Amino acid sequence: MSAVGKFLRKIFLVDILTGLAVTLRYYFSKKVTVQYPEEVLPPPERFRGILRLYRNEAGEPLCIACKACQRACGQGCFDIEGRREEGAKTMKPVKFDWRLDRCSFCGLCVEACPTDAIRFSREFRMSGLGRGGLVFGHEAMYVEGDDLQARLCGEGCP
Amino acid sequence: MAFKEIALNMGPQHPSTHGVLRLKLAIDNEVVLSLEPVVGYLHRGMEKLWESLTYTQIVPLTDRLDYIAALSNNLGFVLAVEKLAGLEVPPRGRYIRVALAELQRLASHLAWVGFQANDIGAMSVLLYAFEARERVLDLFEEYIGARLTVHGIRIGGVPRDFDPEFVRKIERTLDGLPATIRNIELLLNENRIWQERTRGVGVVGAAEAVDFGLTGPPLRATGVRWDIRMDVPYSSYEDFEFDVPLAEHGDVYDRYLVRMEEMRQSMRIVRQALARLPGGDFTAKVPRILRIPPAEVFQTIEAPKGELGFYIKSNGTDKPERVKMKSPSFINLMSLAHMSRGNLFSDVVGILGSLDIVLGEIDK
Amino acid sequence: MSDRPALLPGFEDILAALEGRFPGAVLAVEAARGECSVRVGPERLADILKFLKAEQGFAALQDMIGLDRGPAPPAGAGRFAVLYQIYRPADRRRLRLSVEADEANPLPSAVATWRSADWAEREIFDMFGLRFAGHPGLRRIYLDEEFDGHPLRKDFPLGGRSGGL
Amino acid sequence: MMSPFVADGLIPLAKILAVILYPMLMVIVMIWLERRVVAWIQGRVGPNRVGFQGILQPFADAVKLFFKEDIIQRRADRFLFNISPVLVMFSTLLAFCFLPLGESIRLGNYTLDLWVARSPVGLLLVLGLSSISVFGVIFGGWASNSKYPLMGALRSVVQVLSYEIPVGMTVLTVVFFARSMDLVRVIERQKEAGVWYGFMLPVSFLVFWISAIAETNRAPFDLPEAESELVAGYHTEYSGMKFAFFYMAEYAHMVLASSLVVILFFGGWLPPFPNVRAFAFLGAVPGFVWYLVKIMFFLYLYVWIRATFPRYRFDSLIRLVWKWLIPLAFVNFLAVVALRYLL
Repeated sequence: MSAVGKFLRKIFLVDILTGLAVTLRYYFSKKVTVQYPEEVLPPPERFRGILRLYRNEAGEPLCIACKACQRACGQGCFDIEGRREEGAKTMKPVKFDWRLDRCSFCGLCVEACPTDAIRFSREFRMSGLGRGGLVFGHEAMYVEGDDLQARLCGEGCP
Repeated sequence: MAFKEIALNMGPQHPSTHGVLRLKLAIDNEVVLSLEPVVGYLHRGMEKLWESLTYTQIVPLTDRLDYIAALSNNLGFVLAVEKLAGLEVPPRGRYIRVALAELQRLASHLAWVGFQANDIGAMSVLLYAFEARERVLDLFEEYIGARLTVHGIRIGGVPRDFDPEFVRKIERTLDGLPATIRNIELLLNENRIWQERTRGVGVVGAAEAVDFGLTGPPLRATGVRWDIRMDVPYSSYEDFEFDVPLAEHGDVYDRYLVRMEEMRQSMRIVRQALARLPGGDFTAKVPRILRIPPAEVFQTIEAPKGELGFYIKSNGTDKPERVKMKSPSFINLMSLAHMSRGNLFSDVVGILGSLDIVLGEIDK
Repeated sequence: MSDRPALLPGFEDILAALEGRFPGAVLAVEAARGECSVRVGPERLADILKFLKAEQGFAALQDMIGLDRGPAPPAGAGRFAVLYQIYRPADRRRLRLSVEADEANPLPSAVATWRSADWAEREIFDMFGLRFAGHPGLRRIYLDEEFDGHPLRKDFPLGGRSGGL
Repeated sequence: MMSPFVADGLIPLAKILAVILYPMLMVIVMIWLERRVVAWIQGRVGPNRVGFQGILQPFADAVKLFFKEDIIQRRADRFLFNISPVLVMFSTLLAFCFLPLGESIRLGNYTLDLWVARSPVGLLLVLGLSSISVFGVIFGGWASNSKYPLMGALRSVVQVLSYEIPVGMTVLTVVFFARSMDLVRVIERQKEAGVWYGFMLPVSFLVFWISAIAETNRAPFDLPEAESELVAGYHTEYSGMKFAFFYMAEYAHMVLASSLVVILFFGGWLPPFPNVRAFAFLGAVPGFVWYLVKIMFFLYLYVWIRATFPRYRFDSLIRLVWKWLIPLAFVNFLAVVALRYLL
């Protein structure tokens, strides 16, 4: 653009006014933020939240204590021991510890599990009041939703 | 009267060092005499850790290098492992990877323009850029379940397929982005204050840039036409048409122009990748225990920050004997001292921002 | 001369030029997966690097990599090695130069040839303890000055040492 | 009818209280306004939890700051460190005494005029007082005995002093037209002239407004407290109520500058379109309301500009004033003088 054009634009503050026009448009536009505790954006279906153990339709635990997840995990989050009762086809986990504080939610354990026993839940409220609360025992792996949050926080939460 | 310049410490806790970096500055009434970056505050010993993990277990750790562009780190490492093991990724997997990598570049540049504008004072641009970036991260969250530490590219291909509905969702998101980028450009490009703060600041010549080993947008801003996607195409980049934005002065303003144009090119590539998505499966068969015979390889990709490279030496077991990551930010940061000598103290903030460094990648 | 496996186009002339200028410098050549790695002795390393940059057009040093083959290296190879990844923009050729190294006699620094070698060499010193003669300011880059030991050595415990810094 | 005790005792006392409460009230409104407007411009909602739509947020901030630990640097110069917030606050509040907030109201035989003091050199006093606050900034930065506040203070000195020259010059053109330095007189002259000076002297208004922004250290000239460079500028080392003083003083200074612009260029309490018969009914609304409406517009403009523009660099800021604003103000002054005598 010619030098005169540039000078005129400079004198009549064209760049200043276009800038103000943009911010004015945003001033009247719809706001993008939500009021978090009241409105919660539901995480998508494949969301990688807290790991949970699941049961089949009949209600028995799917986990056969094969330690595939323990081997797959690079951070050493799992500590599993299984025992085979006599007459049972598969082993059952006697001890199943999962350390939430070491987990980086990479998903290698979920992919390694042959029976889809361990899967990501869509729970993202993971804060707790002490490190103890962040290590999950076997039955704690089945706790879901709000009571999971209550367990994590101990008595401190609303 | 004895002349004594102010020795100033900028960082490691400082609002505009983008992570834990300390700059030892010698200033003579706001003019920078000398500057020495001090790094290592975020050193986690990744390379040592990698030597005790299997190849599959290393991939999620690469998310944490350049945590603004996790997918690019995944892609870089995974391509090196596949080249080492001679694995062939099916075309559909390669196209999905290109789409993911370019979306990640878009998100990384959006984060960059937000930080850069905020460092120079335009605080609203930060919010506009991050709102646009959130839309791209929502795509990653829908695709694989995580926004930042995505772990969305695996050895042999990609973890999940692009179903048609998701492809339409990506296209809808891409339709909305140009408007936001246009707004940012309206606020900054012609603005006299922005030009005053960025034109002729932190200048570096083409020859110096090559000698300093600069790569990525800071190098292309000096007019040097290097882009690994064009020069040494990987993951079928040769199938896509896109042009490499260049500038000529090599100052902060030109790096801004180059990155803004790169965003548009990335969107163009993603659309082409989605339009011509080949059929077939999206990942190769990879043995559960991946053992790689002794060999070494050096593979680089065009990450948002510059040329990201991985050198891997295997010893026949399932764990690498040595992995070395070539970090673009590490090398770009080296030239900060040269670029900021003679500029003013408040320019150092602008120049540091224009290099788009990430400390996770520098300190490893 | 050592065996010359089938090479990719573009490397023969470089090797021939190198051989011509520094007879006997090239100890071994290894080409695989589209890459070429040349082993050279440390004696005339500085001139070789200058020659490659000035006359052979290797304008950029992409990366320098330190290697530790462990306290008991396999036969025929020393413990430490330093690799130079260099890049020639003219025909987009990448070459890897590997040099045997050890703590006793430091390698000539490449900072005079490529300025990007500055921090790369500091990192190798920090992680492996290999010194570089002629480096403007060779000191640790990540760890603190008083930290003793070099973490990336094979005999350095993964979990680190208790106590100390 | 009005006993002297009330006329000379209670009412002045009430006015003094009003002069202290008025800026405080405006500061609270400003804190809320700034956080909400900047939030809305950036596509977010802003504080809306404490009280209705976040009205009580400023009080929450004040209470928080009140209970925050008040840290003084070990080797800080204690006296200067403590005196500077007071200096900044005091000089700004004092300047509010001379601002006429509305026309005089007749109560029986007693005229209640909405200003504390009226002096023939009211304008000079206000300008003088508002530049005393620079000392607070300098002592604050110097006494904190740390590098960032020192640099913030040095920048602030040069910036405020060089921007007082264009302010002085443009104010001269107004005084030249109004033939008096008494603020009330200036408004009355504008009423008689029927046209506000902002429209008769557009260049003066523009230069005055830009310099006013620079003088109150507000974006895009907020270099002394540039977060991204100097962490928080001259009040980095302050905390608790001392920081609150600096924070409130900045807003009070903004209200003062807006009031000056409104009084000098947009006819204080005069209703808009004074000489248009059709809009005569606007006169029914009391002057004070018009004064507030105009001030709120300029305060909104402050926040709008802060949310939009990047920050000037120090040398470009100084170049702007010495190469552009001062010559422009000077030429404008000559033009006004020439025009005044030739017509």
